[in-house]
Amino acid sequence: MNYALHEVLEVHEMAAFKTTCLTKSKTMKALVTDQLLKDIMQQDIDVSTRQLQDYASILSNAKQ
Amino acid sequence: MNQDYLDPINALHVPELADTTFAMDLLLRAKEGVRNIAIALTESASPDVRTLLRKQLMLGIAMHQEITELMINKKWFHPYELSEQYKLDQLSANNTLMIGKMNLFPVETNRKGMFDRTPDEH
Amino acid sequence: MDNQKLADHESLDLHEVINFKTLCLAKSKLMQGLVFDHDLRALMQKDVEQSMQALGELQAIYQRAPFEAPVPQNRPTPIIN
Amino acid sequence: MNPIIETLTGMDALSDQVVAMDLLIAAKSGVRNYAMAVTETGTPEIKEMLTRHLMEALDMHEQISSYMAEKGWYHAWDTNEQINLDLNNINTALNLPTI
Repeated sequence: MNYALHEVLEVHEMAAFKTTCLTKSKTMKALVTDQLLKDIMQQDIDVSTRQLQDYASILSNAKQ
Repeated sequence: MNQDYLDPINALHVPELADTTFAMDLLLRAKEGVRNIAIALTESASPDVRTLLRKQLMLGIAMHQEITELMINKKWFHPYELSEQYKLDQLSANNTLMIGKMNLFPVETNRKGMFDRTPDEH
Repeated sequence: MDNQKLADHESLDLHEVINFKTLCLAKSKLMQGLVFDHDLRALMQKDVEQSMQALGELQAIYQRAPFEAPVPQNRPTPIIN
Repeated sequence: MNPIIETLTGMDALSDQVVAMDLLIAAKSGVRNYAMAVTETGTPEIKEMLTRHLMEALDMHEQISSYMAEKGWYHAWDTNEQINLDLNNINTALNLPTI
């Protein structure tokens, strides 16, 4: 599969952003006491993990 | 540059030039629209505002996709062949610069007299 | 909830979106007279219809902005003098 | 927030609020980033993925903002109240000891 260059760059950009988000959510979750907030953060972690897997597959497709 | 704007040679390639420009304008507007609505969504708290904006966001993304595909099909837009795109970019920039240098409206454009006040105001 | 006033910040963003949509509608409508390609013209017409629908819905919600006011018939200051 | 770290850093007054706010800001920039990315792509596969992610980011933003509103950390309808809260938070942040 061949993607346009700007698309790959855009995905790269999102992957970098999401990587920091996921790292932050994972570490910050340990600091939180409120259960509801903990749940939301866990959900964020799950969603971000799935999204990052999507990016990884696109990016490895883009690599020639 | 040919200063005679009525010279028929100038009519060559005008449809392509016009349509690529308008299509590009439509594409940029669609893009800008999606971004505007996304930003508005991150600022809205009322549930019905959010529902409406979300619907329009999806429509905007679909419209953007349609314009992109149309432009690719018509060969007005080459996201996958960057040097093709480069040629188009330079061409339309040059053509538009040429138009920019034209003295298109040599006579007075103030048409206020045509929209004058109602008769009984005199 | 549905008839509640909007918050300040969301009203301001609605203002942005409405003005943008208005300009888009005007452009797509007027440019249809200038294009040559039929497909492009059809797409512009679709954009006009969608924009009219969208603008109407946005206007309806915009009426709940905290700074809403009665709308006059004409623009306040005429440029013709 | 964890009481030990709280007392350690003097952040007891801010607690979970900072984390929630950080999450809100991340969700907000996420939505904006996605809107940018989605309008830069033409390949249907990538576009669909990014649109789906945009919707998920919107859900997250909605969830975290309503959570914060419930907690009284976010006053969408009362600008004055929000300003008071902001000023309070600014002071707490300014008075944090630098370790």
